[in-house]
Amino acid sequence: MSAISVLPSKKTPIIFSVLAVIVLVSFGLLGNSQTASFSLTSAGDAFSLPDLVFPGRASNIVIGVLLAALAAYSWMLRAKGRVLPVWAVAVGAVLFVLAFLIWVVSGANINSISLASLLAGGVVLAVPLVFGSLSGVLSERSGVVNIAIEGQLLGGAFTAAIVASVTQNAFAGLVAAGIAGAVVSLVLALFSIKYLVNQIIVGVVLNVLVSGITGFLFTTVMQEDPELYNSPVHLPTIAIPGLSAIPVIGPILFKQSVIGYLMYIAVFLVWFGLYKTRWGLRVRAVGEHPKAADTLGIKVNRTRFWNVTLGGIVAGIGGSFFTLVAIDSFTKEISGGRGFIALAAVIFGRWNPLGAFAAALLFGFADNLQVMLTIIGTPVPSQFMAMMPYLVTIFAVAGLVGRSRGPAAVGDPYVKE
Amino acid sequence: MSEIKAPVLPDPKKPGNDLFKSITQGPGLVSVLGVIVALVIGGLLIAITDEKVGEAAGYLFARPSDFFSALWSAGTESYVALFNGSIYNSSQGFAPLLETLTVSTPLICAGLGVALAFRAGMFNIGAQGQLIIGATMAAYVGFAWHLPVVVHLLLVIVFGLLGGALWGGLVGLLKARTGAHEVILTIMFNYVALYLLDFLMNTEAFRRPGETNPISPILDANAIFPSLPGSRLHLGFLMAILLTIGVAWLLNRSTIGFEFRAVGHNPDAARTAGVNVARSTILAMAFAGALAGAAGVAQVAGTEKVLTAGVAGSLGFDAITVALLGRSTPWGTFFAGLLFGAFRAGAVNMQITTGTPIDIVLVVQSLIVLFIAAPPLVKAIFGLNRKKKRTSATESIKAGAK
Amino acid sequence: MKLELRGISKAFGSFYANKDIDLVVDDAEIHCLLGENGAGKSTLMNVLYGLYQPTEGQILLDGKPVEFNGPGDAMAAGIGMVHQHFMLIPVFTVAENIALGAEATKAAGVLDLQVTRKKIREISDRYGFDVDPDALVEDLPVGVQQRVEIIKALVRDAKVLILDEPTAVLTPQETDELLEIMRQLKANGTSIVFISHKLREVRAVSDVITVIRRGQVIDSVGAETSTTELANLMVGRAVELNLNKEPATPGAARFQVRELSVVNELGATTLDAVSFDIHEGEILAVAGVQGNGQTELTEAILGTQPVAAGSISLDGTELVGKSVKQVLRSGLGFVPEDRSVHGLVSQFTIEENLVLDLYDRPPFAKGISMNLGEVKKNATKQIADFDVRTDNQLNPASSLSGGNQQKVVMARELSRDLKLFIASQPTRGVDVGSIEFLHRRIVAERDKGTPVMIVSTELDEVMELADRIAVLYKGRVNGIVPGNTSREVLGLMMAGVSAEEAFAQADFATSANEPVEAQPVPLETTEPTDTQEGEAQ
Amino acid sequence: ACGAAPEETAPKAENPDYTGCIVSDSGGFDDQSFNESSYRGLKNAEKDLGIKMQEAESKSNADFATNLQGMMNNNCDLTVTIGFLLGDATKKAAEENPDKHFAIVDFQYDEPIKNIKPMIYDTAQAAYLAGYAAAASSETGTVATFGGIKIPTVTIFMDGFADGVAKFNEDKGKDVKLLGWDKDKQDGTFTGDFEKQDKGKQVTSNFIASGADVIMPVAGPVGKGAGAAVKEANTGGKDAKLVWVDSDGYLTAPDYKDVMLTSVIKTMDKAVEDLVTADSKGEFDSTPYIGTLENEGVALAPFHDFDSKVSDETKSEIEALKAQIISGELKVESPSSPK
Ligand SMILES: Nc1ncnc2c1ncn2[C@@H]1O[C@H](COP(=O)(O)OP(=O)(O)OP(=O)(O)O)[C@@H](O)[C@H]1O
Ligand SMILES: Nc1ncnc2c1ncn2[C@@H]1O[C@H](COP(=O)(O)OP(=O)(O)OP(=O)(O)O)[C@@H](O)[C@H]1O
Ligand SMILES: [Mg+2]
Ligand SMILES: [Mg+2]
Repeated sequence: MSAISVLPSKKTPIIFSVLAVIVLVSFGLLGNSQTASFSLTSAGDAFSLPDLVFPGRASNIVIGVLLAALAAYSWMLRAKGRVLPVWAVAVGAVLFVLAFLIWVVSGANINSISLASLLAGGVVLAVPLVFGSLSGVLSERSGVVNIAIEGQLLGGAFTAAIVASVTQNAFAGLVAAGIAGAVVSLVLALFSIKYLVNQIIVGVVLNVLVSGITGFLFTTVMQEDPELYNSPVHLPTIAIPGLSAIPVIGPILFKQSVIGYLMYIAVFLVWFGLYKTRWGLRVRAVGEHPKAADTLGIKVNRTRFWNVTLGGIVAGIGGSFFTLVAIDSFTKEISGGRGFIALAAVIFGRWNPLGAFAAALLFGFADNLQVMLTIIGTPVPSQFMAMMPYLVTIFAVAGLVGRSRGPAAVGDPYVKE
Repeated sequence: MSEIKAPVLPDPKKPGNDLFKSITQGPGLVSVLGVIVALVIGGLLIAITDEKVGEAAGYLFARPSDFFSALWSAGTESYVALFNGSIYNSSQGFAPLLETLTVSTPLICAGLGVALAFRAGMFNIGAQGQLIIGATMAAYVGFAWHLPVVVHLLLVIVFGLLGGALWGGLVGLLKARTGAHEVILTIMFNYVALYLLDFLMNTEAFRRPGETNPISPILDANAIFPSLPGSRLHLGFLMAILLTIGVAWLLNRSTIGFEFRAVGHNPDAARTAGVNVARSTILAMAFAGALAGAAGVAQVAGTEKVLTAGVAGSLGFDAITVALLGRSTPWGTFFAGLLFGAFRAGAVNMQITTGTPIDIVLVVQSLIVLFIAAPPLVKAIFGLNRKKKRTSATESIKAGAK
Repeated sequence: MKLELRGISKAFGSFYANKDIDLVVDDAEIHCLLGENGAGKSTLMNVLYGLYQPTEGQILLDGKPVEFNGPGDAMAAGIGMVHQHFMLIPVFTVAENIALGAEATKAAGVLDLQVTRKKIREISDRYGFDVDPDALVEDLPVGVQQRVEIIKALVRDAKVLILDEPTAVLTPQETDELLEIMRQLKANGTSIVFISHKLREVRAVSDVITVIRRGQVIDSVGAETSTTELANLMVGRAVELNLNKEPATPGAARFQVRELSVVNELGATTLDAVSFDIHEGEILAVAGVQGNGQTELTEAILGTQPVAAGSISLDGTELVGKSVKQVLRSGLGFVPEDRSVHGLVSQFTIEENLVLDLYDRPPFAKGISMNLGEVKKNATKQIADFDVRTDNQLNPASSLSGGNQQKVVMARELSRDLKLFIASQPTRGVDVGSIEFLHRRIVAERDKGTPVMIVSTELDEVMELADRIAVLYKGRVNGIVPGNTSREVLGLMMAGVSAEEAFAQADFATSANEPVEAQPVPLETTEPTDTQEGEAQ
Repeated sequence: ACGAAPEETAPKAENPDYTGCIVSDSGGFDDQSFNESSYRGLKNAEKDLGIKMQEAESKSNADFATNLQGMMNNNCDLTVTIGFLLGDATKKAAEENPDKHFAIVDFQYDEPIKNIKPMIYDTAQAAYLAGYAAAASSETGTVATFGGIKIPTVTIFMDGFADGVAKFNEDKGKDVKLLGWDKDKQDGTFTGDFEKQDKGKQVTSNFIASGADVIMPVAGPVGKGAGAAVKEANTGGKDAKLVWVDSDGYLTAPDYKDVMLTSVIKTMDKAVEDLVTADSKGEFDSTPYIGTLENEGVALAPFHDFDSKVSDETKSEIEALKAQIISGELKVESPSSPK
């Protein structure tokens, strides 16, 4: 809306210049001369690819020079009043990440890291985040702030565990998780839409409420007879023959649990639904300008209500990943704050399912990388390694993504005269 | 033509009324009714989960009176315990009230931080991180330096506020300069602060001498808020009151607050009116951070007297509820903070004396917040303000169309 | 379709915005609603459209009573409405906006925007609209947005079309086109309820004119009624429609813009070496079709738009590079073109809005401490001075009708000592009575000796106020001409014809016209120039 | 809902006048670690001795003092507090209530306090044996450990484990590698909290991918994530094993008993119950209790299902090491060991 225009900002050129200097000097000239090797193949692959081996210092000097060239190009474009094209920004980001990896791996106790498990593990860590962020997208696109993702994940995880245990049927657990997520959402929808309670309050309170209820039931019910109530049957991992043996991408795309495949399907469906269907058009309209939607006969509050509920189902299913796929049983607070990371992914991904997916993956990768680096042994204290995913997110948001404009009406209850 | 403009009762000034109109519309009565509904539901919940009630339900038909008396006593006992733990009991007198005030202090301070940012148009999920950094700096000054009385405490406060302001201001700066969304930034900064504190607690500088556990030395006596003899209530509560007054003044009577609110509602108009929006954003987040930092000060220089990795507990998140329940007004936040403090203090007693699991207390507390925040629901429950329902118009429309 | 409203009342709390209104709109009739700001016109239309539930009364369509639970019902019954504030979704494309609520779909609810695009093209062809179905609405000029709104109603087969102040944001050409479209629609059997404050167009197009004052119907009259009569009916007193201002007595050139260029973030030059002066005690009107750099010009002066090159000086002080606050402090009174986005904080009270850019100056503040008593006193005074219609100065600005919101902005900006006054669209959406009043205030400011710059797409207004007129075309000053230049010449200049050409053409085309009153003024005017002497070299 | 109503009789109790109380830290009584097992100890005492019992879970640090005050109001004879975080609060309560008895688990005061009994564990001793066993059982020549949060009660396990592995390498001239902990630098791999089990699983998967086949998680419930990872890897053809901590995982985490090589046990439940028994008989003393291999306060659990797979040679070496540690011949040192 702001009609205030500015010259191309200096941000990108400055960032690229700084990155070039860091890579050239810290990673390159002052870096370790040992090699860094990245293995691409893991056991069970159909054929094996050779490891990628980089001489530490030399490679980074080369990358540093390349980044410097990009920075120069960026300054040049700016002088002409233009900005760096997106592909160039992406190339720059990839180069920097590569330089960073070469630097740490060449300087670690063990100079090799498995790229295949780095990526596969990152996807696994991202699964609940992706579902959570889809819930956020669905809800917020229709104009309801969803702070309750954490509660939806936790509720889903708990219910999946108890139902899959009692029925000895993992799919029953999956369905129940969706229902549990929907129930949490219904409260959010009811209070915020019908009773006009501030949406953020309801969300924050719901997280506490779900934490309290699951914690209580965990102690009083599950712990009394874990055999009966907390030994969920697991969803099977389905490997698609042949495809799953492709190095690197095979395990990511073709060797997943049911929920893993559902994740890809859900991302596609939500994206397709929001941008290509009548339903999506209406949902987005309601989130952007409810009054305009109302003047066209669209039931604003009904749309919101169902969307929030649908979001709850999605997040509930995401929560079941904890207890039906990842772990063998439920414990208190098993979601561990991932709902908030998912919320950040929603915004980071600009309320677009694909963007949120990418943001969740970025976070998952950064988190897994951090773990793998502590395993190969870096000189950086573990607490700073643990900060990495968060710092990466801050850097990505502040440095590369910048302003994100949400649905215009998000957070505003719609009341008619 | 006759004058037909009907007189309208002047509305009292409702600051920030757009966001919170929904809650403000409930007058006192509705809020009270809201608490009552929540207490009844909460009581039922406590009663249902009570062991004795469960046992009595087992032979409900054999001796129903047992069931109902167990139900009643479970519910009431819990609330009596809550009251005894938060306000008054016969053995300690009003000591529990002092405990409530103690527990409220950081909630109020951090709540003010969330509220202030909210009024400036930003959702500050970062009170947790700001509190941590504030507490860290305050505690360090408190145990590592040795200064005369008064001066030391003042410096502890100043550094605590500065720490929070730094952490909040950084978010403001990044938002103003790069447009990054404050919700993402504050969530991420919370984790960064947490790990930073974890790291520091594992360094010699922060660990208690001779101790391998990550716990700091106890702060110097000069660095600690004087407390009321026989209770934990300390002067930090006075700080909370002063901060509430200060924030009220800042928001409603100062040019800075005017700018914050203008930017919060309409940054374009604020910019056109000469407000430096970037500066306001940074300043608002810095102030918000400082307030959360004050909560950190209250923790380390008041209640706990040491710094540990868990110094923030869940204060930063409770602060969000406190602020919003208080409609993001300073005094609203203050009283919401007291209410939460009472819950906290009372819940502990409830757990001990009636064996009500602490998780259930969380549940009841959440319910009360929901009901207080939902006057329309309460009105609906009590049949107040019932709108006359219009008959469905579909048929006449069909008749009318074409 | 024949539409009847019987005894409609609408109360907000205890305040009646409509009281016992009867209105009949015949089949294929253009029925105009006329009334002051805040008279209750939009409220009545919102009731008719199902957005508000009437407190009392009945709506009849072709004699049958109907009840609308929402706009969906009204639409289904054949009522379409173009709202005073557009009901468009800025981030959607035109096609998406039009499809919304009545989407054509393929299997499984997949959108088929192709169908919508085709419909848009059909309607565009029929009525001569030029609308790109795939453009984002937020990128479109308001005139085009308006057409999108009309297409929206037409696609839905509206038999009764409500147009709530459709011309407030249109250029004269666009207005003429719209009136033509209305006539076509009427010919096709559509009934139209038309709301406008511009008596000239009201008289040009209406069959019946109903005047509303303070929520009640005053009278229904025919189109032959004179503008003066209409104005008097509306306001309830005699209104002087002609400003009859004294001729300007310009002094020194106090405000100077030199070679000012602005480049937007996409690198396009939106202002190209613009130069002009404004003298003490004169009004310079900047005319032009919207989108020719007016916004950039005013924002560059204010300092919210980065300047690529050039200089702006007020009383010898350079303004380029100063902060907005400094520019305002140096004595600029600034009325932005879009009051709801840039002029007001709609959630703030009227009181607060009346000091929106004065809050940190005496007497409203001392240091950082505000004096709320002064704020209150100021509000009471300004509300009285500018006749802002409100029952409580502590109400949020959003509760005011559009015209009254404009008065609040004008009151604020004119309430202090000014060295320069700039107003964009100073009377957009304001009723005739208030226009008269606001124009007088602007002239009074001029007569105090303040240089005044008025940016308006409203030629009537430009001609009414201007001592000199600068025409902007594609970011350049296409000529500065005297204030009494004819409509035609201005129209040609706004279309890009140079001043000399325009005068020549207009002369040629209308030989019966009054003699040429003025000649173009050279762009590089630096000396104080009397308009009568500013001939071509 | 139609059983018979019970007779109205008072509950049977042998020690109805004695109240034993317990205050957890913010982990709560189901933390699968020291809170849980201390709580179990008091629960057992309640059952076996017929004492009265009061419990309070702390949700945050601010609750410690209030909970303790509550216990004082309820006339607790003995109050057990858990974890170093409660150190200051327990001390204060003890000073204010000199006639009451206290015990604190996993914490020791510089200056003994006459009515507080510290109960601490030289966990490194048992972890040392586990490290040795792990190294001996590793087929890949790589073992691993990770923690929840870097605190001494966690890292002491990792230190002992590291030394055990080193000892094996030294004695056997092997080069079994340890991932996840560098004793010299006192740093390694942590999941960041005691909640995110899936993170624990991912960490463990990464260890396995890096070649480790015996993994010791020191992270409370997060250890279950490690169990899940090991099971999953084994279905994929690996042969990884788990070393549990705190309690005998074969019994307390039966889901993973097939992959449970052994466990490093801290017998807090027994110690707490013993303490209560003594105190209820009026035999309280404040000398610190230090759980060691010698007094069986810490122990290496049986190999259970793996018994046949661990060579007799290894078993006897472990027995020998245990004897050496008990005799003081072999010192297992960790910066986190009790002083
Ligand atoms: N939602 C509302 N709540 C309270 N008062 C309202 C509301 N909407 C309109 N009003 C009041 O009702 C009166 C009529 O407003 P309305 O918008 O119908 O005026 P209008 O005739 O369309 O004026 P304008 O020409 O300025 O658009 C005004 O006094 C306005 O302040
Ligand atoms: N992206 C662009 N590329 C090329 N020229 C542009 C672009 N945007 C604007 N212009 C040109 O710059 C000039 C000013 O445009 P702009 O729409 O900002 O004017 P305006 O008078 O402020 O209109 P409005 O009030 O409707 O915004 C016009 O000549 C326009 O054609
Ligand atoms: Mg109107
Ligand atoms: Mg423009």
